[in-house]
Amino acid sequence: MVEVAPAPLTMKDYRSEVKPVWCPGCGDFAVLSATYKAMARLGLRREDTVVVSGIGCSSRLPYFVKTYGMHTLHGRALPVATGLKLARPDLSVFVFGGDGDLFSIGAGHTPHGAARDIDLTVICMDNSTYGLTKGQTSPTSPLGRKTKSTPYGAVVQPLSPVLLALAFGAGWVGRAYSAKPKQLEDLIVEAYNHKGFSFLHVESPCTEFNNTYNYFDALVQDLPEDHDPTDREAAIRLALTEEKVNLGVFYRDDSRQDYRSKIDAWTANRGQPFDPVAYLQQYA
Amino acid sequence: MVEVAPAPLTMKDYRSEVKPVWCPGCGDFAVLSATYKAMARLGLRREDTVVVSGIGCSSRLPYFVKTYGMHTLHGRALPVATGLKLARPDLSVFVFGGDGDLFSIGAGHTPHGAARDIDLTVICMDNSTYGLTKGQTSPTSPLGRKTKSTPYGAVVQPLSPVLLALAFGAGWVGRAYSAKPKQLEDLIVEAYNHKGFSFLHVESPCTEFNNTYNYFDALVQDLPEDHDPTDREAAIRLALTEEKVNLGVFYRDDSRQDYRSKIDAWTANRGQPFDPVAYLQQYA
Amino acid sequence: MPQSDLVIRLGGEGGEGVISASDMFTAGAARAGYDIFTFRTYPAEIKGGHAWYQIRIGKGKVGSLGDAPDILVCFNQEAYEIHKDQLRDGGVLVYDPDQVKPEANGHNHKHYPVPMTAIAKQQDFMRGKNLILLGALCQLFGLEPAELEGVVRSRLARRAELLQKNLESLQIGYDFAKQNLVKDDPYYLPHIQKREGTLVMSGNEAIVAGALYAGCRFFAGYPITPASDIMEAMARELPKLGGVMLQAEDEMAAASMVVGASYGGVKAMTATSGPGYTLMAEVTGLAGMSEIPLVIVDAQRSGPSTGMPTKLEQSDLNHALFGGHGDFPRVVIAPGSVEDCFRQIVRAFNIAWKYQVPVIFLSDQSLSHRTESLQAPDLSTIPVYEREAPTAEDLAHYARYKITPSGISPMAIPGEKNGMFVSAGLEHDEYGHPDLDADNHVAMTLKRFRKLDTLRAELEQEPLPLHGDPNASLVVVGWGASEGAILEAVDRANAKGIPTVSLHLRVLNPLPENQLRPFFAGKKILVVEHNYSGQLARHLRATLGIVTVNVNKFGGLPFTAGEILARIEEEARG
Amino acid sequence: MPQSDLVIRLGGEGGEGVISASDMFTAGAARAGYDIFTFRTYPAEIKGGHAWYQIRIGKGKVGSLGDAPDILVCFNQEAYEIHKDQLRDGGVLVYDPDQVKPEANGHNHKHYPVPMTAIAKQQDFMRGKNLILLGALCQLFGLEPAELEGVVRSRLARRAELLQKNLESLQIGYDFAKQNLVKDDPYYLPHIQKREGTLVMSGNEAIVAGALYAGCRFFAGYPITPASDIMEAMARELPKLGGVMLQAEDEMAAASMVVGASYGGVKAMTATSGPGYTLMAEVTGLAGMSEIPLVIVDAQRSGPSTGMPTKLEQSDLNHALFGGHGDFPRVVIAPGSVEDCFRQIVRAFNIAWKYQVPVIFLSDQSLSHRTESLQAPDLSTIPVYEREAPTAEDLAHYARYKITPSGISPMAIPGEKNGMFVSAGLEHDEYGHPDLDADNHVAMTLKRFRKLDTLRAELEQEPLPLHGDPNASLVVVGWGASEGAILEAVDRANAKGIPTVSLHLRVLNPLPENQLRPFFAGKKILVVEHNYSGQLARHLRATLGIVTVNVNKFGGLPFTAGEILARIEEEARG
Ligand SMILES: Cc1ncc(C[n+]2csc(CCOP(=O)(O)OP(=O)(O)O)c2C)c(N)n1
Ligand SMILES: Cc1ncc(C[n+]2csc(CCOP(=O)(O)OP(=O)(O)O)c2C)c(N)n1
Ligand code: SF4
Ligand code: SF4
Ligand SMILES: [Mg+2]
Ligand SMILES: [Mg+2]
Repeated sequence: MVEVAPAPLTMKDYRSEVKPVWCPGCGDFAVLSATYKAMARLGLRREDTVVVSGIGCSSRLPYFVKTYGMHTLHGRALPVATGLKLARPDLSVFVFGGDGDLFSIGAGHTPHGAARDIDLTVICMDNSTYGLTKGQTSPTSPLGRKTKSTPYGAVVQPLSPVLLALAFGAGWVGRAYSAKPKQLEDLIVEAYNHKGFSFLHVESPCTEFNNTYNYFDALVQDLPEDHDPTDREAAIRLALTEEKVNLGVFYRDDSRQDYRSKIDAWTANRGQPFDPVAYLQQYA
Repeated sequence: MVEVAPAPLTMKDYRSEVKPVWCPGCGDFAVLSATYKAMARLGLRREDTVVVSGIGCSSRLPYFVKTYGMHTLHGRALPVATGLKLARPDLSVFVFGGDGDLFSIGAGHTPHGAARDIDLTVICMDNSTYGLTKGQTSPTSPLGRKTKSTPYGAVVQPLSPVLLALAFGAGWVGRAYSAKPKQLEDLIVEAYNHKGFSFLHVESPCTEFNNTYNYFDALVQDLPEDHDPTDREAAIRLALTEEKVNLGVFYRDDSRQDYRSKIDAWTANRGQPFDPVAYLQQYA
Repeated sequence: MPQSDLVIRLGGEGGEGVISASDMFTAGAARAGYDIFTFRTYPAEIKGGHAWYQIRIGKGKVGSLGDAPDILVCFNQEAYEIHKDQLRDGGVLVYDPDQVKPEANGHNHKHYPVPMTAIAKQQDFMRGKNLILLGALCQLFGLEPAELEGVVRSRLARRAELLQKNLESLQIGYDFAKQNLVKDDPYYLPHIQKREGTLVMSGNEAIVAGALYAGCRFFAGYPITPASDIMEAMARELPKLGGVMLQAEDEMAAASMVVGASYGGVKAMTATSGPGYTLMAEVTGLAGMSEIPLVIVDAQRSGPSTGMPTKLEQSDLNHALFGGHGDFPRVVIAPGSVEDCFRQIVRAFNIAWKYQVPVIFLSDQSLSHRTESLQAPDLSTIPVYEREAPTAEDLAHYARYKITPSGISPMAIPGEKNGMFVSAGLEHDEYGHPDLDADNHVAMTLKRFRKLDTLRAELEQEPLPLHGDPNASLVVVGWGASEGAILEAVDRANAKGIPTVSLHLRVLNPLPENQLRPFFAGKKILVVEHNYSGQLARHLRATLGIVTVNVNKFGGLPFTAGEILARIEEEARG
Repeated sequence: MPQSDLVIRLGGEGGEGVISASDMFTAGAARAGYDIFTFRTYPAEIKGGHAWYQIRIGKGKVGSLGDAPDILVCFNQEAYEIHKDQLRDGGVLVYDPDQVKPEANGHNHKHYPVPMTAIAKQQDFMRGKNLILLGALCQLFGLEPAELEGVVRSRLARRAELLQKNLESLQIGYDFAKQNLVKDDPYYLPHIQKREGTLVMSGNEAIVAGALYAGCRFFAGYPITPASDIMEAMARELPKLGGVMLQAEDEMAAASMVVGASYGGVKAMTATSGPGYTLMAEVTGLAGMSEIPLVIVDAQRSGPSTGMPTKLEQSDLNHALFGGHGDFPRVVIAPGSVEDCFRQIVRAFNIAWKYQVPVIFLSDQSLSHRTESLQAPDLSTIPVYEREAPTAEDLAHYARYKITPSGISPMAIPGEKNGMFVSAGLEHDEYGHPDLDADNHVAMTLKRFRKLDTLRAELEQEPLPLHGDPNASLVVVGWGASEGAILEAVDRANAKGIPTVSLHLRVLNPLPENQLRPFFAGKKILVVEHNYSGQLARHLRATLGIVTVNVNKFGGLPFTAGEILARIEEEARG
């Protein structure tokens, strides 16, 4: 019998039968669509791909993708994905989360996810608000912003996801914008291709509670041509001082060993079968 | 009747009747003693001072100080102290925690504590291990270190508390070393005097499970003379690139408004009494 | 028989005006002096999806959402399909004929088409659609349009042009109905007289009002449906009172902050729903162990896990009673109505501060957002307690965790010169010093639990909250939001000659066992709950050794009085 | 009567050799072929503070730590003060005369001074102090010094010089006792024959062995007393087997990682103690809702809050049964002994994987670290289950959450081409798609709980774990670590003519109700627990409607058989 190579998958093949529930114009549509395209470009096998998310508008994304998926708990997508990827290194694992999910309730996991350097592609869909709970401030909301939870204006300085990811030691850090879908798609591809923990920050406006398209349209720019993405110090300096919103690859360290490579190097004889009788004999 | 001014308190007055339970030589003794001295120098009124901690060897500290104190939960000292200081701005509130307490289980609170900029003095007693649970790796343990939980060597890159505090936006960041008690004391005084969130990282060796005195003795140095502690970028660069262990004030922003100043500015008429009848009338 | 109340249900696409039209109609009816009771349910979707709203408008207290609706208002075909079978026999259907094609029906439904979309288009003011509908409803069912006008005016006070257009649309709808629809049904609002002192509030609003009254001056929270608007109201109100509201990074932080504030002597609370409340269990244990007052509102929603965030369920009682490792005392309180939200949250603060224990306040999704009309509470009947502060004698050699007969130890707060102590989550002696001795742990455990005994003795003094025939041998036990439906069912059962009494518990732990044991003796005990497993029933069985008949509903919608009545009748027969 | 066993207690300053001397003596006795059972308790302090260790050495199974010690070994005066009143009448005191000044006593205690410090000083080898003591103990009570020599040799195999000095000290101690102490007491180890196949293990070690046998290849944890060494052993063992152990940043992360691994089809677990387990409640709910196998070991310690980290308590059952919001199915298992740790953890994995539910394994501080001798389990009697994988037919139109009569839906894992689905913590339909419809929630809730019914039916097939006189009308119900003490008390009661039977439950939820109801009928039911509130008793009362007599001990120390016997006698009289 002759094996016929299957036709390559197209973006449509990654679309699930569940219709997205987002509001018209929501930035998350662009992230979803870029994800379909990136997956097709990467030629990911759908059954070997898992999309993990927490809870939030953005975290509804797995339902709309025709791969395996997990819609977990608010803030816990990263540790769930960590366990999955460590147990099943053969899988491609994506993590999608909101700014609240990854930097508020999940803020304790993000530094460790980055420091561990497990081969995950993490995409933070940042709308600087809590979309699903209808518009409170989030860790990335600007000073002074009036919301339902800050009727007199926000008094807490925003956290910068890109700066934090860099400080935590992530090996690949980039930023995209929902209104620049092609670049977004390219960056998802690049983030995925990085071996180890990659963190893509996406400015993804919430049309319902924090419509920032105009704001970002005026502020985004590509990273300076002369930025050397292998220079962590430069990347951090950029993230620290930016007045404009830079898009592109802030940092990339292709030389590092990810977690898996390190643990595989420990013991040559990994993967012996368990011999219970011999094991118990140590207690004899 | 003539009011006689009370004699100023001395370091002994801050010592409680509970005897420290740490192992001989533990770095935490130095932190405790520097705290007594700093409190005496600052002339803190004991009844207006609260020392809050989480759980760990280091977090036993409040029991040994003759002020108010709270020994809370592993990782939650910072939010507890936040609530206390916001409710009682008249109090002096200190937070003591281990590297595990503040950067592992409490890692989600530290960025928000810093970003909020509430007037707390946070002291991280870092021994790069979990002392109380007898020597597992902690978030600051170096790569390759063999511990009970990493018998083949640690594969996770350590987090840098100083770098992180800076990235989170803390307004005062410094580092001390238990074996340099005078500088430690001075830095506690300075951290306290900063209005807003101040973060002092103390290298405080665990003689029982991770005796690093020799290691640090060889590596510590004062921050370069020409370091400008008001330059956040420079502070971050230093924290990022240090091969030696720099001691002193990394960063200090005296110009900022802390959380309290900001919220006090919101409404001129804060502090009206509650009129329940009038309040309910809005629903009539 | 003249109607003493009307039940109107409105259904359509979420975000398309169903909720706001319903809100306005409710407000208009309340202004006119009617008693009202509402229920709303949202879709799972962020935007869109099916939403519906039920309003019961009556004369004299209406405590539940009624049985089958008398009037069904459909914004679209989906709403019609979903609700048509629930409309009562002989009921009225109001609909937009461009959106809804009703079938011929076998239920004698009366059909009134109101082409709201078409008329709005004709007026070139699409946003007037809802007002057209409301105008028509006023005409059809006898609500003075002036009342709705008042509502529109107060909502759009600052937008003159929009206001004018809205008022015109209202009038057009009214006129349309007058000229084109032939009223041929018995449904009219009853005649009433305007009353003074009536408030219209939601459960969440009543919780905020009560907490502020009880002295709450610090709030930390994290957004979650259906509790978020408690936090949002606190954000607005507390600063005016010199207090602070802080949105925390998560629920563990929120509860921890409350513990910090409370240790500082400031009354404080947090509010959340199931997923957040689960995360607060460790902090609750700390409060129990270190005897720091803690008030947590859990506005329950349908679980487990993320579950059904916008749906009603009462399935967090188990966690409230038993969540968290180790044995520690805690108090659980559940309000029965919007007014009760006010009273019980004050009680929650009183108990938390008097007994220095965590108090869990179990509200639920239907109470959170339903509105009820109520008489302004007589505040002179609602006392506010403070902590027991140490006396000079206590302070001479202050022991924070002094072992006392009541279990309560006087609580010093920072600033008190001779009261210094370290609050401890570790086991400790009377002075708060670490102490892991067996006898000490036993003594301290007994001391902590003795507080519940002292409280129980206090609660035994209160009469049991009974309704109906106190001598009946059939008792309906309930908790939380279903009170109105249960009371109505009990009244109807008694009217039908089935002697029935209800017991609607507020304090679910500790229970007034000395009263309950004799009360329950010899009775058939129905326990009505919105959950699968019968959590209160289990608690009662374990505590009192009784046998219960469990009446459970757990699809996410509230009991109607009729459903409960049916079970009463069944049990009375059986 | 010749002693069939000896109970030795050693007490002194933590970190000063009490624990290590005791460990070596235990190991020597086990090598000699004795059955052993140990209990240890640590101080609260990080270093120092009082620690003690009890060893029971016998011929034939010893399942508890015995009543009063026959022999008390005191390293310092504090130890003497704390323990002297517990030494049995006529018992033996061994002590360092430079540290301890015993009083004249009225209990006929025999005193043997062993100047271990002085002799060690004389030898100029202070580290030999313990060995001197051990040598003396061998001589006094008849343990072959060759056995201890073997222990020393294996521990110091790689440090020749130290080994030599240690062996010398052992001999010196032996000789000292022989020459200077006049044996004048009846306490001798019984004569025995060496047996084959005996293992000496702690509970934590047995859990690790069992988990690996069950197929566990992923572990994530966070350090906490007394569970940390499970994690540490996994860190050593899993990499060899191609598995992974990860120290997480906290317990929420650890449990989440296990859920992730488990979704990936790899058997996985975590282990913690009360404070950490409390933090895992939300993840447990997720596992319940999204039907992902989850095994959590909770090595209970004394609570609440930080409580007494080094002390025994069984007070997390409530949280295991009821922690977390919402109604979801979960299974709770508690092992009764070290050997049972092995068997029951395998069962925990089997149930988690067969039923796709969270399984909580409630061990406790005493089981974690006590050592017992046991026969190597016959592995052919311990099956290992796997998940039910979808068939080709299932995969033709795969429904992950298919509603089935058993409640179990075949579980696909990534890599399976036609099995793609999204696991959901949100309520969902059979395909895993979000669905907040009332009927769907009802159907899904019933489906999820049906799994417990199916499991219950399976468990009903197992005979009840009874011991003693099956016709007795007095039953002692217990769970967890107290099994040995209960069995011994039951044997002694029956020997005394009080017909008694024990029921030591392993699976605490669901309960085999059909067997338990008739079994309990007409019996007096004592429920023996290490907690204040009687958590198992409450569970039994609520589930079965029985009346219980609660026997509780909660100071942090284990029941002795004598204490339980006393309560049996009291109840038999009463
Ligand atoms: C433990 C817990 N707390 C709170 C919530 C309620 N909640 C759901 S999503 C969300 C935040 C949403 O913000 P973000 O993560 O930024 O996602 P977005 O909706 O903006 O995409 C919150 C607070 C929850 N589901 N679980
Ligand atoms: C929720 C919870 N998890 C785990 C523990 C156990 N525990 C106590 S202290 C500690 C870590 C100690 O490390 P660190 O914070 O660095 O303090 P140190 O003892 O090193 O000073 C742990 C894991 C606990 N008490 N509570
Ligand atoms: S609320 Fe905001 S984030 Fe959520 S779907 Fe709507 S636009 Fe998007
Ligand atoms: S274990 Fe380490 S950190 Fe803890 S008291 Fe001892 S030396 Fe200090
Ligand atoms: Mg967001
Ligand atoms: Mg540490």
